[in-house]
Amino acid sequence: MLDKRTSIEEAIAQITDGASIMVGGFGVPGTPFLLLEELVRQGQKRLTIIKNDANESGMGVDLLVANGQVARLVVSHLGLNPHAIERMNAGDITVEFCAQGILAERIRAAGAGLPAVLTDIGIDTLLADGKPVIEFEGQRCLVEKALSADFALIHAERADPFGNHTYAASARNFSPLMAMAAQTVIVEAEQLVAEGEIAPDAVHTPGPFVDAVVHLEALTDAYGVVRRGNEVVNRAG
Amino acid sequence: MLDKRTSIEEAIAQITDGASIMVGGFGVPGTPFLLLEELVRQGQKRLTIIKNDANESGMGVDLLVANGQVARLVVSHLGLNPHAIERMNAGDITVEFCAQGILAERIRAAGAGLPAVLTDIGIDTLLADGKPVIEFEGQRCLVEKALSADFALIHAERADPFGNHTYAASARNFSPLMAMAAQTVIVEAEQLVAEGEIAPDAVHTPGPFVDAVVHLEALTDAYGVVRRGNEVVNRAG
Amino acid sequence: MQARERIVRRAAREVRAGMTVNLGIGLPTGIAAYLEAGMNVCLHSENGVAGVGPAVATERADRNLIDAGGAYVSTLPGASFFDSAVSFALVRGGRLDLALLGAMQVSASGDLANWIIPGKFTPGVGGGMELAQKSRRVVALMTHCDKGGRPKILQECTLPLTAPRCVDRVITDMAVIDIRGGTMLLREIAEGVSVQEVVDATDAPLTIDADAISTF
Amino acid sequence: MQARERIVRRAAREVRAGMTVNLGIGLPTGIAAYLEAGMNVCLHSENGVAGVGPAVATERADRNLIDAGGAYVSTLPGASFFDSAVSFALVRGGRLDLALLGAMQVSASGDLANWIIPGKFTPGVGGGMELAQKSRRVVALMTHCDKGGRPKILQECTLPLTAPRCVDRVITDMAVIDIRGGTMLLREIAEGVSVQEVVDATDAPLTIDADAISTF
Repeated sequence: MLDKRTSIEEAIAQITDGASIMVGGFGVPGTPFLLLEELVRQGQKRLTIIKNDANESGMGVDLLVANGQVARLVVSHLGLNPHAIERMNAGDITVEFCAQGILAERIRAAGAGLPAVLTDIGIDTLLADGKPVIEFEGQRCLVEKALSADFALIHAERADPFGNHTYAASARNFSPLMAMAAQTVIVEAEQLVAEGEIAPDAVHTPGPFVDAVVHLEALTDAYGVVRRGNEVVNRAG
Repeated sequence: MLDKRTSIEEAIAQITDGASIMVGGFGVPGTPFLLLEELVRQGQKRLTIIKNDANESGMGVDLLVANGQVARLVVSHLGLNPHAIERMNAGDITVEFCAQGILAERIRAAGAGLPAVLTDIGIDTLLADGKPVIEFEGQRCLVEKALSADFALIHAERADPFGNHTYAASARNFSPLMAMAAQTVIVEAEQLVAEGEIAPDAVHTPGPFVDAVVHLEALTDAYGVVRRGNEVVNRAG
Repeated sequence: MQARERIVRRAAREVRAGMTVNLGIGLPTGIAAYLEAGMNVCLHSENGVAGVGPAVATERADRNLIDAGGAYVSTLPGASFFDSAVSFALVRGGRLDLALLGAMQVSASGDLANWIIPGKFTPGVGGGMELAQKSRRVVALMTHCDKGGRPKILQECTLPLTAPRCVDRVITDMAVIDIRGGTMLLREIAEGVSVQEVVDATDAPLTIDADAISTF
Repeated sequence: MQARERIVRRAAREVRAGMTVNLGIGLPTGIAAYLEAGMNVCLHSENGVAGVGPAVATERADRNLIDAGGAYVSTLPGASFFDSAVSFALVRGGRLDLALLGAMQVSASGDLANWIIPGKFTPGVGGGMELAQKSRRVVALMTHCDKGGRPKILQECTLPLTAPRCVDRVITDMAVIDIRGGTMLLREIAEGVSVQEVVDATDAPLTIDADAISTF
């Protein structure tokens, strides 16, 4: 199969100003911190970031926010990140909130080539503002539009050069959906293994969805850090 | 976790006349032949069967058709089963054809609690007859209704008593979708393993979706038979 | 006993063997500690875990395994991991038997407000709407009154709703109240609390059958 | 050379290294045998396999591993299995670079008919519509004329369509024809066939640049 291994610099250099980027992860697990740090280093601007949350203040997506690279966030919540809430309230970034499972379905719909899905989740709430409502078989439904992106940044536990990969535990979350929904899918992998080492039955995201595989030589503290009040504990590696 | 082990008789006895039943499998792999044979034995009538195909003549779903138990089939094709086509043409059964991937999405939508999805697949073809068309963001779309069922009959390679299970190779096909979309989900398993033996990362369908686990003591020839012209070869076991 | 502990202890009794249950972020998370040991319960976490086990100290934690509240957790035998679409399919598809959710306000008809205080608390709803709208049974947990002593059970919620008509039962530090067809039924009162005190602290009509009220 | 072999040999040259490709049921399945050995191609089968390898004799087959046509197959290193929703997400989401599909009729504007002959052949469409509508490139394979010698490339299809305006190229036993913006462009003719014979056997206008036509 095609060898998609790429350097982290080249992978991220494909991203242009104004791009929309899906970022895997729910809190720390699954967040591709090193891809995000390279994006901070390269400095692309006016980005739209689609992620469940904006990480905690001072890490992951928040580094992009702090660096003024983010124009817009699409998230289910910012509960872990008072800094992002501050920036939102100051009008520095715009934030679109989605119900978490509907965010997942909108991303999945894009990956599945469906223009939209119908749902009654959030109908008649603030989150339905501006969304089309139709009647379907006697039930009022929101029409939730597919959410695609130019790029997806994904963290894998293991990947092969073709892009087949697996996720560890709760690090899976939005990643398999995003890996189907973006134009260009960049996967960072803790372990790079030969083709065939991931049993076909064990693959979480199949190689054909992936465009670039970046092997991480080592993890940084971010992958194992969870802040609890003033306590910072390193669980990386 | 809850122990959902059940005898095959009890599991199938839950099915009543007139029930709608999803049946996993694409051709032979994934078809729960023993659950179907028990259903033939018990003889429930006026069934709606939802499956990718109706198996080959003389096996699986076709035994139900031959036994006069099927009122309606929802399938993507009957290409393997001239007997079912004959019965359809004779008016003995009604058949609803769906594009294969849209059949998958309709089933998945039911499992995901979505009333419908929008798609342009099959628009302006015979398969769109009678389906609502709406305009969404300048694109004409079919509204494809979620397809649920009273029961799903699923074949697993391995299952634990809680219902976590895995599929083998191309036997996966529609099963994970159906196992989410039916009111009552009955899984027959080649191997019954203790809880925890299937690693949480390796589970294909999580236990909470499953209602009954039937351990198969042995497979029958059907599981390994593929007819090629006059050649019949046993690959079971 | 502290108000929170009283609520959580009582709420733990809502969980029955065989159920698949989601414990919402905040107050409900504490329920896990009060469940009967070895009870056959499958705890669901919306970040993609079924079979959540006890919390784990940071130094022994698996960095990839947290619950939706961000706490390091373990798994029980029979656990599974899945993606966010499957996780909410489980909720919206009706496979979640019970959600125990923190509340800010609950109305007489079972409306739930628990996600936003416009202008003050605007973190986004996370998975709260799906849990409130689609769990087979929703039990809301909160202190009966706010810090200023004002009732949080109201004829109509004043905060934006998470979901209308979704709450089946409210458990507070003062009472257990069922909601059926738009009516609030006082079922239990906390030890040391009188029916009249509950009535006074509630800004919605309560149906009261004094003989049927037990104490918790 | 038989017509079928001629078509399949030529069609194999459509497959390029690095592509993800679906070989439709019937005629196109035969292409696999003509692909360059060791070529980096990922063959997709809509029953949930990427990385399909050579067909396997029944006696050595894995009973759980077939392709969408029902043939026992093997997998190559780097293969993956997935469910039918993911399989068609791959197709509809634009990850399938090329589909080689059998055809009954193709129209001048690229309409494809390959699934039903009303009253005669009504097996259902399977995955054909998605493959035709959403693959990045669709190459239709068929004999140039039917058994009665009647053209199958038509101004308009007479059979019900699988998908309108989806075919990029038609490969027959007589010719290779590209379809661009509603125009049919004759690109190649089979060895021993004249341009005039192709024109006579085609019931749609062909744009012909005689100097640019090669032989296959």
